[in-house]
Amino acid sequence: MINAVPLSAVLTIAAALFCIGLFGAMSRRNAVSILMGVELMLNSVNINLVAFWRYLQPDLITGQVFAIFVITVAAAEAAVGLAMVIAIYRSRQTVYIDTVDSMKG
Amino acid sequence: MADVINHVLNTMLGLNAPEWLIIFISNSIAVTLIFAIAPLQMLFMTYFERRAIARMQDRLGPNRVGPKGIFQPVADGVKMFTKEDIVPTAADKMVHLLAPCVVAAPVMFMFAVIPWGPGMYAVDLDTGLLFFFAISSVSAVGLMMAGWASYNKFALLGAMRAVAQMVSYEVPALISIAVIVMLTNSMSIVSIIEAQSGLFISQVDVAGIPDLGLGWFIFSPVGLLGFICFFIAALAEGERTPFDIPEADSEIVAGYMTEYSGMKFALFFLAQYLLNFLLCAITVITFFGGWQGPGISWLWSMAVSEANPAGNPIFNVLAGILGTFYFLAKTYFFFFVMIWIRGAFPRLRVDQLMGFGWKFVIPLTIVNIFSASLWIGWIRWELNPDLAFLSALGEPYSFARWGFAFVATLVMNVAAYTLMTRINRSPDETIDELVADQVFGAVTLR
Amino acid sequence: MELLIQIIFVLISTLILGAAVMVVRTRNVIHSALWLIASFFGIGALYLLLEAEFLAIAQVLIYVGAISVLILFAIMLTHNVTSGEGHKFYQRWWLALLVSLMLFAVILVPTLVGQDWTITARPSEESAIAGAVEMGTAFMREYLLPFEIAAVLLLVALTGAIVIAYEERAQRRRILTLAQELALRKQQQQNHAEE
Amino acid sequence: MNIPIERGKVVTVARGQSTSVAGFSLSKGLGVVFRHWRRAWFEKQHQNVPATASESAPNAGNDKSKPTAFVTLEDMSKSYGTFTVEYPEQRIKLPEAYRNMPVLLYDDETGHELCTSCFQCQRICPPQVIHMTQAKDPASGKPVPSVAEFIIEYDACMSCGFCAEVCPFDAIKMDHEFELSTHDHPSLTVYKRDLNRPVSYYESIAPGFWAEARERAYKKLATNMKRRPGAIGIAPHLTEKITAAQAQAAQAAAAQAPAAKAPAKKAAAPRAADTAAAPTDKEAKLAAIRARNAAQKGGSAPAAGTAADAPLPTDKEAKLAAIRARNAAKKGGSTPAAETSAEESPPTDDKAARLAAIRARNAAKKGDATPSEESDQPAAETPPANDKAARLAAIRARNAAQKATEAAEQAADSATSTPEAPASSSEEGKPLDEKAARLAEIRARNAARKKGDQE
Repeated sequence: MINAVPLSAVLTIAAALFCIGLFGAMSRRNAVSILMGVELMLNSVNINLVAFWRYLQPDLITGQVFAIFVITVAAAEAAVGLAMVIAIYRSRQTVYIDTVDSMKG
Repeated sequence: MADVINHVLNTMLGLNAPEWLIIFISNSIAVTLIFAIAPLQMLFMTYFERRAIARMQDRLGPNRVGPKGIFQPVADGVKMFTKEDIVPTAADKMVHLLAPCVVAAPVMFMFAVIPWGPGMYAVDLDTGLLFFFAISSVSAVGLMMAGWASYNKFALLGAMRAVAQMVSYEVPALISIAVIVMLTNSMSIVSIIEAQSGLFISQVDVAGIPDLGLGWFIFSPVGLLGFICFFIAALAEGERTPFDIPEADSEIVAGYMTEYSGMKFALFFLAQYLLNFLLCAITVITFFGGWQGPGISWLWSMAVSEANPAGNPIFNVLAGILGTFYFLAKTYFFFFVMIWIRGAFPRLRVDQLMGFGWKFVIPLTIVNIFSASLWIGWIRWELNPDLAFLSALGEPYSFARWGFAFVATLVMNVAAYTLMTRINRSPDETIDELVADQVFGAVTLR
Repeated sequence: MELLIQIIFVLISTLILGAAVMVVRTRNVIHSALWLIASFFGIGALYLLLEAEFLAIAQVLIYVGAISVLILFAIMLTHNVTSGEGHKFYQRWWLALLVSLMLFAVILVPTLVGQDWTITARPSEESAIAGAVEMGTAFMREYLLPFEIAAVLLLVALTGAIVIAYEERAQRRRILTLAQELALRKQQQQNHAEE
Repeated sequence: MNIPIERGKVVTVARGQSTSVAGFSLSKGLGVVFRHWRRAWFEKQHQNVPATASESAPNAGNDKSKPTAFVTLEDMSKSYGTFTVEYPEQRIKLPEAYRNMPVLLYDDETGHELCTSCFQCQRICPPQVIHMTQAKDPASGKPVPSVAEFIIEYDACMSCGFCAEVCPFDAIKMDHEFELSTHDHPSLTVYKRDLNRPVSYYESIAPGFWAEARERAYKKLATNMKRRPGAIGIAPHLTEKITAAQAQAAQAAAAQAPAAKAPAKKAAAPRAADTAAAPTDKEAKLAAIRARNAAQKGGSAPAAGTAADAPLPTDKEAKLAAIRARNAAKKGGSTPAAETSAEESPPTDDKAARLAAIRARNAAKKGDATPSEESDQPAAETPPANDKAARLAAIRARNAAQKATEAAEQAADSATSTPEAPASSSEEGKPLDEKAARLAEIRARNAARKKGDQE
């Protein structure tokens, strides 16, 4: 895989994914869609980590270990985020973030 | 599989085929075999289930189509093909079409990892077991898609219940399998089976034990408790009674399958039966030694393999046949146990199901992991010199250590089981109140 | 062989990027969630291509098996059918597009392509660390502390999520057994009689 | 162990187990199911109905041809083995009270249908699917206690069994035949020819019921057979056979000329006696029966009803006719009820005319003497019209007399028409005026009674 595909190709893929995730997170009004955008960003980070491990440091397992940590953090974040979304929905009957702007209640 | 093809092409026929051609041929043969065997298994399983459950209820079961009703599944299949495929107008067409595929495809993936006999496996991933459960969780997404796309609130409710049940019972399944991975130090299914050779005493190489292929993990208390928890989780994962709430006819019409008919319904049916088969297969592989059995190791010693390339391929075939026989016999015995349980037990309510899962099975598996770690510790670790007094236990991997570990873990597991049953009684009811408690109408059965 | 790998790589990257674009663009939230699952699959395939086998399977197990189901549950619990009102995007969504494009084209690509990475040749077949065994030992040795912190993080996150999302039912409907019911009714009659 | 459970009362049943360890009762349940599974392969819960006592061998359960019945145990929880009855090959013996579709019965020996078309079943039938017409005596046109055509719409019949319960003559019974599906719908409207079943068949499927109903059915049949001229009451498919047999019997009776009196007397003997004296071979038995019928018919058959004997070629016919005429006259004089005499034996032509004339005169007299009797006429008529009613009655009486004379000429030619011929138009014409006369007479009598009540 190393001599077939240059590292920069894999990194550009990850960067593109990151930007798409960023756009998704910034442009959507629905809270769950924002969370999806964040998930995409985290995944692109993971691709970078694995690519660096594979191309630069195949001997050290650090790359994969950190990828696993990123996955756990992403899972925890998704759980808490969605719990908050549901709590907001239950109190405000809406999922659109721009309407949820007052600190009261 | 690849070495057999290599042997046949190169040594036998003498044409030196390139490496990639051999791999291509062996893999294509494996894939076609899987795609041929899986539906056949499903057909036979439906027939087997209907006959067995019929006999349990004092009736005959299908015996009209073909001799003894053998062609009944074929008739069902033809019926499924010819039935009109109705799609609700308000349904989400694309997702409605994709859902059965997303449910059925992972089941086919899981077959790739199942070894049918010694050397008879499609691919030997060194994380085979984890792959098996990872792919099985994908079908939960398919269920959700089916429930949502049918635009029918019963289907949605059924789908949510099914997914909640599958996800929440995956936890005990994975933890009880983790015990086996701890015992065999590897997640590759082939090595798990190979670790279960020998006679009744696993993980301890005591001289003089003939390799009868009976060193199954079930014979250790850790394996026993793991088996009980895993089989309960498998019942829930495969939506068998007493956990078949998602498509229980009485409650939610047909669960997520309500709006499907014809071929798509058949796909759901296929996926469900094959998942049951695979869960029985994994139970057999991890706790009952897959294709291990008396006579296999003797045949395999004379067959062609990396260890002795000069072997005679006939023995490959013979060992394969015997191995497959053992594997299928054990798997169908467990499928019979599933049917047996379906014939005997009533269905659990959703809250009972979840409570049972989280409050009974998962704590047991955690205790089981603890006792497994003790088991490994006692048997394998060299002793720290200053703990001299423990040297009485003998050398690592010795029989004395195995005995001690066996007794200790047995006591621990049994204590955990009784503790769990006692804890799970609702706290405010003593035994007598439980007696006064009406379970079935006006009569208290104690 | 290289050509084959390149073709596969191109296929997988189109799957990933295409699905990601669809996640952002589709109107229907459910469809965007399903496209997200497709892109997770693509990423899993990419890990396999990069020979990180355990990570690929973990990705499939965790992301596709658990997190996407969680997202689907969240969408269905909050998806009121009258969600049609209001546009899916901010009015000034093109500004966000501009920012992300700028980020991608101006900053990231030049740095990545310009860099001459010192690719180390693959040392030897057997030392290629891909399996779970090395990762397990790494977790227990060098990275024990982050491992424990991650565990604590997960615990905190899950209990937090439960506390937030737990709907305090005012009067939980307990399933009374017949004896309890009879006792309850007798009691009610008594205090009724006392009044 | 059956536990008496009153409503709302709590009963605890101790099963003798001390502790209730979870998992233990689960395995007990599995044990029960496994025992059922194991024994279901070998045992059956039903056995063949032993046709004869000797045959009640235990392994009779698997002989597919004979009907099968369930083995009922005292404690059903002890019953093991499959209870499936593989329907087309194995069949359960239907209980006696099983009822599917009504059928008509006819006596095997005499071929006479038990049904006297009393219309009870037609009235009671909830879905109104039974339709029948009463048979007419071809000679006198009078109704005969036998059914001409009997139709049941099997597709609408709900097998409720009301007709069988209400029938005073046990003529219609519920059958056990349930494989009645057909392709063409019209065939479900079943006519008498297909409805008829011999009594022996009904006796085979419902012996108990027939044993109770046997006596009164045959007694009534005997009286009805006497009132059926010629071969009217005989089941259609047996008619030729029976009539041919009667012809032979008549010849045999004639051959033993001196014993003419004996058969008549024997005929009067109660039916039960005939079966006892049955000669050995069937042919001889049939001949004896036919002789008895002929004699019996001869006795009761009115002069007009000699159609049955028409085919007699020899002078015997005249002698027999004479005997019959004498009996008819004797019978005609002695019968008390006005209707039966008129109906049963229209005496020689002049008598009918004379009677009709007397009646006409009374009606006329009644008509003008009592103006008040018009009150029972429909309210529309006013009192001054009473003479009109009288005149009407007179006109009718005259017509009746005239008709009676015509009837006399026709009596001769109607003798040649064969008995089976459906009621020819001439017959309908005749009974009309006779009915008018009777009507007038009835009105007259009512009026008289009413006047009596008023004083």
